[in-house]
Amino acid sequence: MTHAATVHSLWTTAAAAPDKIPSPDIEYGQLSPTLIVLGAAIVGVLIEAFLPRRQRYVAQLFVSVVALAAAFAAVIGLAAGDYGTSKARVAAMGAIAVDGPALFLQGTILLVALVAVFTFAERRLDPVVHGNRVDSFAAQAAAVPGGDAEKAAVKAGFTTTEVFPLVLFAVGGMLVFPSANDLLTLFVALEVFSLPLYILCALARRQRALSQEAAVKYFLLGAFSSAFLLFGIALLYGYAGTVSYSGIADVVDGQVRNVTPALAGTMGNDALLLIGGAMVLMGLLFKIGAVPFHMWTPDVYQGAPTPVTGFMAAATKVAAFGALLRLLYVVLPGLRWDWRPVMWGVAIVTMLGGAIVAVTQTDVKRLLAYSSIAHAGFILAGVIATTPEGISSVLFYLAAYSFVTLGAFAVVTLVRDAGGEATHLSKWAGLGRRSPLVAAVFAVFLLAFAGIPLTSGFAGKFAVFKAAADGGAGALVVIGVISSAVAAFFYIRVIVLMFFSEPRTDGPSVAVPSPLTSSAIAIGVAVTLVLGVAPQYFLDLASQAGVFVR
Amino acid sequence: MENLIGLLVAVPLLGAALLLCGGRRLDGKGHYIGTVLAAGSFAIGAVLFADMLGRGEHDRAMHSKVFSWIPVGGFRADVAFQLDQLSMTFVLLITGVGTLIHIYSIGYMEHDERRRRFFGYLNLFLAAMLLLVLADNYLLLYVGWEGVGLASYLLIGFWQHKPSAATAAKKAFIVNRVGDVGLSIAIMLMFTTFGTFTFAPVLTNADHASEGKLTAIGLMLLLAACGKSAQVPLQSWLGDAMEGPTPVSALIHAATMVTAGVYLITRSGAIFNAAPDAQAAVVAVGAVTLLFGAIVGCAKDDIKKALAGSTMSQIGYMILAAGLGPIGYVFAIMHLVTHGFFKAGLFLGAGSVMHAMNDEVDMRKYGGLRKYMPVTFITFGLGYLAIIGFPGLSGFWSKDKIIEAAFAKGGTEGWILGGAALLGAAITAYYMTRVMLLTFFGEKRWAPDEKGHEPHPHESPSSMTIPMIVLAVGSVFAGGLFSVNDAFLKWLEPVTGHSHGDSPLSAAAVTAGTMVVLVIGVALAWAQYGRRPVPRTAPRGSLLTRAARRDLLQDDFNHVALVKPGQYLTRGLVYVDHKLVDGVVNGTAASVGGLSGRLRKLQNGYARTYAVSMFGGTAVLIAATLLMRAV
Amino acid sequence: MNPVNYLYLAALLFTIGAAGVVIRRNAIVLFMCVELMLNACNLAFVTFSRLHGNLDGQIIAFFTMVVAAAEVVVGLAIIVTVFRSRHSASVDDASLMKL
Amino acid sequence: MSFPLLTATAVVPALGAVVTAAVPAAQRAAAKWVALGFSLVTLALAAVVLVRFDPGGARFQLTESHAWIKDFGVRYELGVDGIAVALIALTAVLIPFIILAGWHDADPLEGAHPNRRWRPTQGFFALILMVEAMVVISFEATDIFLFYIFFEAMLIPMYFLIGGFGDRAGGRSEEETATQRSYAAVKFLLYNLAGGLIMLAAVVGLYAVTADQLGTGTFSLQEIVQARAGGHLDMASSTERLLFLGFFFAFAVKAPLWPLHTWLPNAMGESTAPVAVLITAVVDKVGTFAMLRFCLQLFPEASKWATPAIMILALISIIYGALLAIGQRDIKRLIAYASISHFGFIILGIFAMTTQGQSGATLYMVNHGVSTAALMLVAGFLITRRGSRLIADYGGVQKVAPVLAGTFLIGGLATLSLPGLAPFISEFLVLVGTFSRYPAFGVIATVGIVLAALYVLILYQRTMTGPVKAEVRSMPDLRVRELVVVAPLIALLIFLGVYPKPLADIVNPAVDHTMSVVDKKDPKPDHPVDAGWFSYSPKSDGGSHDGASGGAK
Repeated sequence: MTHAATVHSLWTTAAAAPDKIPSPDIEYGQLSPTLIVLGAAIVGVLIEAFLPRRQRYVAQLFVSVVALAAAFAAVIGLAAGDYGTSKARVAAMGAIAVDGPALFLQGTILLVALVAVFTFAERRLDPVVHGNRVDSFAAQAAAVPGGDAEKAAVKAGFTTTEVFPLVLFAVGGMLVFPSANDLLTLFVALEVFSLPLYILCALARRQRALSQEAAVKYFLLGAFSSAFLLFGIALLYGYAGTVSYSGIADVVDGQVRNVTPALAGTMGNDALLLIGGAMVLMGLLFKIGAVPFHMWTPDVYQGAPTPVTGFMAAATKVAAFGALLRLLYVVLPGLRWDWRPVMWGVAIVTMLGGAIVAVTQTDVKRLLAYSSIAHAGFILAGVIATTPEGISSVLFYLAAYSFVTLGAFAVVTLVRDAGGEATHLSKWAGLGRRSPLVAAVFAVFLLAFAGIPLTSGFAGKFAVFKAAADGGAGALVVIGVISSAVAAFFYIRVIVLMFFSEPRTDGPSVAVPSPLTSSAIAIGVAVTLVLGVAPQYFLDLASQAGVFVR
Repeated sequence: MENLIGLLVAVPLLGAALLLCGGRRLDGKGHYIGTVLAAGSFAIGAVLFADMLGRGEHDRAMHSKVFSWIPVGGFRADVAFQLDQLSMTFVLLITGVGTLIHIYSIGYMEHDERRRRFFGYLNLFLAAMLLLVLADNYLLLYVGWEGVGLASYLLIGFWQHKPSAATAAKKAFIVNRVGDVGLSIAIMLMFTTFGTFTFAPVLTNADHASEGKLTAIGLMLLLAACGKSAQVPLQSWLGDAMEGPTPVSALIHAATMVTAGVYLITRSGAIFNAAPDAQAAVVAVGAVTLLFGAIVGCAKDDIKKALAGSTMSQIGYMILAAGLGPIGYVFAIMHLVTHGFFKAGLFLGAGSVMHAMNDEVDMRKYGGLRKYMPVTFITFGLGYLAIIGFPGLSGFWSKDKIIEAAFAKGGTEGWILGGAALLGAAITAYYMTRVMLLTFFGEKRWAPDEKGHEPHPHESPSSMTIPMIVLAVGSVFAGGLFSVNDAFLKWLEPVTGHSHGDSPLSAAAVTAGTMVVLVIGVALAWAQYGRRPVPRTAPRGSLLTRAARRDLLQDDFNHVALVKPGQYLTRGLVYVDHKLVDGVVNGTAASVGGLSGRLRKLQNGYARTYAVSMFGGTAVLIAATLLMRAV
Repeated sequence: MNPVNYLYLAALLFTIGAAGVVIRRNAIVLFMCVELMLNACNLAFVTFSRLHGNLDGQIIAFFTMVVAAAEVVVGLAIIVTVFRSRHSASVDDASLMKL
Repeated sequence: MSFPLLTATAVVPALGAVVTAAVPAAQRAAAKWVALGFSLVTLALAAVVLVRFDPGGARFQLTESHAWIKDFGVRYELGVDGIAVALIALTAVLIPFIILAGWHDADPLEGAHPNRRWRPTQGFFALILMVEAMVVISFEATDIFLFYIFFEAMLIPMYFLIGGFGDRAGGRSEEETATQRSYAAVKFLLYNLAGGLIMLAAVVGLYAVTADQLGTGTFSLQEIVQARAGGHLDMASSTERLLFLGFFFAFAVKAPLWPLHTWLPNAMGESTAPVAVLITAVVDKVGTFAMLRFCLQLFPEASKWATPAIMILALISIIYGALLAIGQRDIKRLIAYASISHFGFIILGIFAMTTQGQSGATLYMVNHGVSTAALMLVAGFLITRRGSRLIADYGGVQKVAPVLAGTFLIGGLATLSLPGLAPFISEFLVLVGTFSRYPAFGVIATVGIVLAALYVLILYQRTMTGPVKAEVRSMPDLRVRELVVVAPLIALLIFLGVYPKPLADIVNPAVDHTMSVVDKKDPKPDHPVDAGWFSYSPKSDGGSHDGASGGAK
C-alpha cells in the first residue's frame, strides 16, 4: 500500500466521519456489577469529600459492603438469567464479554472483596491510641513516618478511610479484567485495578518504611510490566489490525486474509503475532506472579498492610488468571502449539521455584507469597490443559484458593506483638499452646495449601491435575506432585512450630478480633471445608461456566 | 478310648494353666497339684496301654481328630492325635519318669519360693512333649517340638537371677531354633511334594516321591533332630543346659526331650528308608556324637556336665541305631527307654549328692560319699552299672543290640560304625567309672567354702530317694524284661518295621567284645582315680583333656565363626541404616534446603534486579515462542 | 519514507526505556523510562493505525496517554512520599525486604 | 435402603473424636471415658459387621453407594470382603486397649504452664479416635479415590499424635526430646505424604486411562476390575506398570518396605507406646491391605511383572529388619525393626501369589497387630516405670515384677511366632505359600525365624533376667488397668493360635477371589496323595487312620 493511498484513506475517513457517528449501545443491565461497584467507588470519593471525618468510616463501610453485595446479587441475577451459558454474549460494542467464566470470576472476586472489606474495616486489633480505635492503615499516608505530622494525625485519630473507595475502584477494574474482550479494555482494566493497589500498598500503619518500599517496587515493576503488555498489544494490533479478541482470533485462524501486504512485505508478520502474544502474556504472568516475573510478590506481600495483601493475593490472581484464560482460549487457540510448550516451561519453573524458595523463608507473609507463586504454577498446569475441563478446573481452583489465602492472611493480622503484627516465624513458636483455636484454624489453611484431602486445596489440585492429565500433560502432573511434596515441607514446618515447640516467653499475643475479621476467617474455613468435602455443586458451577463466548 | 488321647495332653496343660495363672494363693499346694496331674496323665496312659495290649497287634493304632486347625486352600492341618505302639512307648516313658521327677522335685525344690511356677513349667513340658509324640501330622508335632523347647528354655533359666542360667537358656532355645528351621523346611518340602504333611499319607507314599526330594526332607529332619537331641554340630547347648535345676536335667535333658530327635527319625523311618544318603548322614552324626559326647564326658569335673556328655553320647547311640534303618529302629527306641531309666536315675542321684553338698558340683570336692548317703550310692551305682552295660542290666541289652546292629550294617561302613560303637562303650565305661570313683569312693575331699559352711552330707528325704529307687529298679530290669523273647521288638515292629542285617560277627562275638572293652575302660579309670588319691584341683591335663573340658572347642568355634561376625554384621548394618539408607533421605531434604538457600539469594531486594529478571524472562519467552514456530 | 521505520524507532525507544529501567537508580528516572516505553507503544500504535488504515490505533494512543497520566499521578505520589521519608529517590536504597 | 452399617462404623469414632475434643479442660478424666465409650461402641458395630458378613456370600458385602463428586468420577462406595472385615475387627479391637494403655500418657506434666484453652488430654484421645475412623473407612472404601482421601488424611492426626504427645522417657533433655520428636513426626509425615503424592499422580493417571477408554472416568474398584475382565479396559503394559509403581510406592512407604522404612523406627521410638502400636499395628496395615486390594486387583499384570523385585525387597526387609533389631539399644526401636521384618513377611506372602501366602499374609496382618500391641504396650508400661527406653538401663525386672515380665515374655514369644500362638500360623502359612512357588525365597526367609528368636530373647534376657538393677528394685508390678489391657490381647493370641479356623474361613474366599483376579493357581504338589488319605477333609468325620501303622514294610 502506497503512502498516497494511506494518506488518502486517512483523509477520506476523516472527511466522511462527522455527521454519522453511530451512538454506541451499552447493555447496562449486563454490565451492572461493574457499574454498581464503580458507582459506589465514586460515591465513596464524594463521602471523603463532604462527610466529616467521624462519620466517614461507617458511611464508607456501609457503602462498600452494600455495593459489593448488590454487585454480587447482580452477578447471580445474570447467571440465573443464563447469561453464563445460553445467553452468553459480547456486550458494550464488543468491549466486554458476558459469559460463564466472566460471571463466575466476577462472582468470586466480589465475594473475596466483600470478605476483604471486613478485614479492611477491622478496628479491634491495634491498641487504642488516644481513645481512638484504629485500623491497619496509616493515620495520614502523606505524613512522614515518625514525623510530627504523623504524630498529630494519630493524636487527632485520623484514619485513611479512602481505602474503601480505593478497594472499590480496584474491584471495578478486576471485574472488567477477566471479561475484557478487547486488548484495550484489558489494558485499561489492568491499570484501573493496579493503580489503587499501588496506593493501598503504601498505607500500612505500622512499619511504614516497608510499606512504602513495597509500594514503590510494586508500582515501578507494575508500570514496567504494563508497558510490556501495552507494547505487546501494539504488536498484536499491528498484526491483526484490530484489538478485539474475536478479530485477532479470526486473523490467527486465517479466516481473514491479513490486510497489510506492506507489513507482509517487510517482516514475517507471524513474528508480530508471536512477539506481541508473548509480551501480552508476560504482562499477565506478572500479575499472576509466575516465575520469572514473580520477584515483586514476596516483597510486596510482606510490605503491604496485611488486609491488602490478602485482598491482592486472592483477587488479583483470580482476575489475572481470568484474563489469561480468555486470552489463551479466545485469542490464541490457533496458536496452541506455539504457546503451550512455553507455558509448560513457565508452569514448571513456577511450581518448583515457588516451592523450593519457600522452604527457607522465615517470615509468614513471605512464606505465603512464595506459596502463592507455587500455586500459580499449579493453576497454570490447568490452564495448559486447553480443554473445557481445564477451564472449569482453573475456575474452581481459583475460587478455592482465594478464600484460603484470604483466611490465612486474616489470621496473620491477629498474631501481634508490640511492633504490630508478628510475622517472623520464630515468633509463632508454640502458638498452638497459647491459643489452640487460632493455630488450628491456621493449620487448616496450611493443610489446604498443602493439598491435604478433605480440604478445598486437595479438590482444586486434583481437578487441575486431572484436567492436565486428560490434556496430555502427564509430566506436568508428576512435577506438580513433586513440588507439592516440597511445598508440604514448609507448611508442615509452620505447623510444627505452632504446635510442637515451646512458646517463647516474649512471644506474640493473639488479638481478639471483632466480628468483622472473625467472620472473614470463619467464611474462609467454611469454604475450605465445604469445597473439600462436597465440591460437586461448585464443580458443576465451574463446568457450566467453562465456556468462553467469542 | 480315642477321646482319652486328647485328655493325655489336656491334663498336664490344665496343670500348667492353673499353676502359672493361679497366682500366689496356689503357692502352698502348687507342687501337689502339678504332681497329681502328672500322675493323672500317667494313669490315663496306663489305661490306654492296657486297652492297646488288649487288641491285635495290627489294629492297635488309634486316631482321634479334635478339630480342623488351619484350613487354607490345599493346606490342611488338623489338631488330631495318633496313638500307636511307638507313641505309646513314649507316653509311658514321659508320664512315668515325669511323674517320678515331679515327686522328686517336691523335695528338691522345697526351699525355692518359686516352686509353684517350677511345677507349672514341668507340667507345661509334659503337655508339650506328649503333644509331640501324639501328633498325627508334622505341623502339630512342630508345635510340641517348640513347646518342649520353650519349657526347656524356661526351666534351664529357672534361676534367672544367675546370668549364666539366663544365657544358657537363651543359647538352648536359639540352637534349637536352628534345628527347628530344618523341621519347618522339611514340612514345606512335604507339602510341596505330597500336598500334605500328615504322617499316614506321607509315610505310606514316601516311596512314590523322587529320592532327591526324600533326601532333602531327610536331611532337614536330621537337622531338626540334631538341634533337639544335641547332636554334633548342634550339641553345644546341652552342657550349658545343666544350669537348670537337676530334676530338669534328669527329665528334659536326659530322659525325654533330648530323645525327641530319635523319635522324629524313627517316626519318619519310611522317608529315610527311601533316602540312603540321608541315612548315611544320620549314622555319621550318630557315630561322631557318641564319641564326641563320651570324650567330653571324660574330662568334666562338674558331675552334671559329665553326665550331660554321657547323655549326648548315649543319644548318639540311638541316632546311630535309627540311622541304620529297619535294623536299628527298635533298638534305638529300646535304648532310649532304658537310657531314660538309668540316666534319669543317675541325674537324680547327682542331684541328691548336690543337695547334700550345698549344691557343690565339682566331683573333685566329693569323695567317699558312699558312707554318708547309702541309698543314693546304691541307686546311682545301679544306674552306673546299667549305663556301662554290665551284663544283665538294662544298658547291656539295649546297647549291645545297637553295636550288633552297627556291625550288621555290613561292609567297611559296618566295621567303622561297629568299631566306633565299641570304642564308645569303652569310653563310657571309663568316664562313668571315673564319676563313680570321684564321687563315692576315696577319702572325703570337701572342705568349708569361703563362707565357712562345711557341707554335712546326709541322705536326701524320701520324696527324693523313692523316685531314685524306682528308676534304679527300672534301670536294672527294664532291658531284660524287654528282651524276654524279643517282647519289645514284637511290640514295636508293626510300626517301625524290622529287618535282620547280616552281621559279620556273631552276637556272641559282639557281646564278648563289649565285655572286653568294658573291662578295659573300668580298669583305666580305676588305675587313674581308684588307686591313688585325687587332687582337689584338676591337673592341667593333656591337650585333648583341655580341649574336652572346653567341649572340644565347640563354643570357641561358634564364637569365632558365628557370634563375632554376627555382631560385626549387625553393628555394621546399624551404621549403614543410619548413615546410608536414612542418609539418602535426609540428604535429599538437605539438598532441597541448600538449593532453596541459593535461589533465595536472587531475591536481593533491588527493584532493578527484579526488572532484569522480568526483562530477561520476556526475552526468553519471546525467543522460546519464536523457536517453537521455527522448529 | 516507509512507515515501518517508525516501528523500528518505536522498538528502539522501547528498548532504551527498558534498559533505562534496568540500569538507572533514581526512581524518577526509572519512572521516566517507563513513560518512554509507553510512548514507544503509542508510536507503534499510531504507526500501525496508519498502516492498517483504521483509527483504532490512534484512539488507543489517547487512552494510553490518559492511563499514563493517571500512572504519573499515583507514581509520583508514591515516589514523593518515599523520598520525604528517606530523603533519597534511589530505588536501591529501598531494599529493606529481600531474600 | 438398610441401615448404613459400614458408614456407622466409621462415623461413630469420628463423632467420638469431636465429642472428646469438646470436653472442657477441667473434665480431663471424663474425656478419657468418653473416648473409651465411643471406641467400645465402634467395637460393637464392628462385631455386628463380623456377624452380618457371610464368608460364602458375595465378593463385597454390606455395600453402600452414593453419588459424591461426579466430576471426578468419584462415588461414596463402601463394601467389605473377608480381608477388610478381619482388619476392621482388628482395628476396632485394638483401639480400646490403646486408649486404656495411654490412659495417663496425655496428662499434662506438673508445672506445665496453665492454659485453659490448651487441652492435650482431650486432643490425644480425640486424635486416636479420628485415626480409627479414617483407618476403618479406608478399609471399607471400594472407591479408589475415597480410599486415597482417607489414606492421606489419616496422616494428619497421626502426625499430631507422634509430634504432640511424644515419649517422655527419652532419657534426654527436654528440648532434645522435643526436637527428636518433631523430627520423627515431620519425617513420618513427609515420607508418607511424598508416597501419597506419587500415588496421587497415579490416581489421576488411572482416571485419565479409564476416562479415555470407558468414556467416563471411574474410580470404582469393581467397575474397573470387571471392565478389565471383560476386556473393555486394556492398559498398555507400560502405563499399567507406571500406575502400579505409583500405587505401590505409597503402600510400600506405609508398610514399610526396605529401603523406605527409616521413618518407622523414629516414629515408633519417639511416640508413646500406644501411639507406636497405633502406627505399626493399625495404620501401617492399610499399606499392606491396599497392596492386596488395589495393587494386585487393579494391575494384575504389572503386579506379576514386579513380583520378583518386590519379593527380593521383602526378603531384605525380613533379614535386614531382624538384624537391625538385634543391634538396637532402644527397646522401642528394637520392636520397630522387628515390625519391619514382619512386614517383610506380609509382603512376601502377598506377592507369593498363593492362597497360603495371601491368607497367611492377611492373618499375619491381624496377628502381628495383636502380638505387637501386646509386646509394645507392656514395653510401654515398663518404660514409663523406669523412665528410660535403653535396654541397658534394665535388668532383673523378672524378680521384682514377675507378671510384667511374664506378659512381656509372652508378647516376645508371639513376636518370634512360637507355635501355639497366633503369629506362628500366619508366618508358617506365608513361608509355605512362598516356598511352594519360590523355594529359595522360602528357605532364605526361614532365617528370619532364627533371628527373631535372637532379638526377642536377647531383649528379654537383658531386661528381665540377671541380678536386679538398683533402679528397678522398687518397680511395681502390672496394675489392674494394665492387666486389663494385656490379658485379653494374650488370650486373643492364644485363641487365634489354637483355633484360627473361623478367621481363616472369613479370609479364604476373598483371597481366592484375589487369586482369580490375578489369574494365578496354586502350584500342584509333585506326587499328590490320593484324596482317600484326607480323612480330615471337611466332610469326613476324621475317623481312624487305618494306615497309621504302616510306616515301612
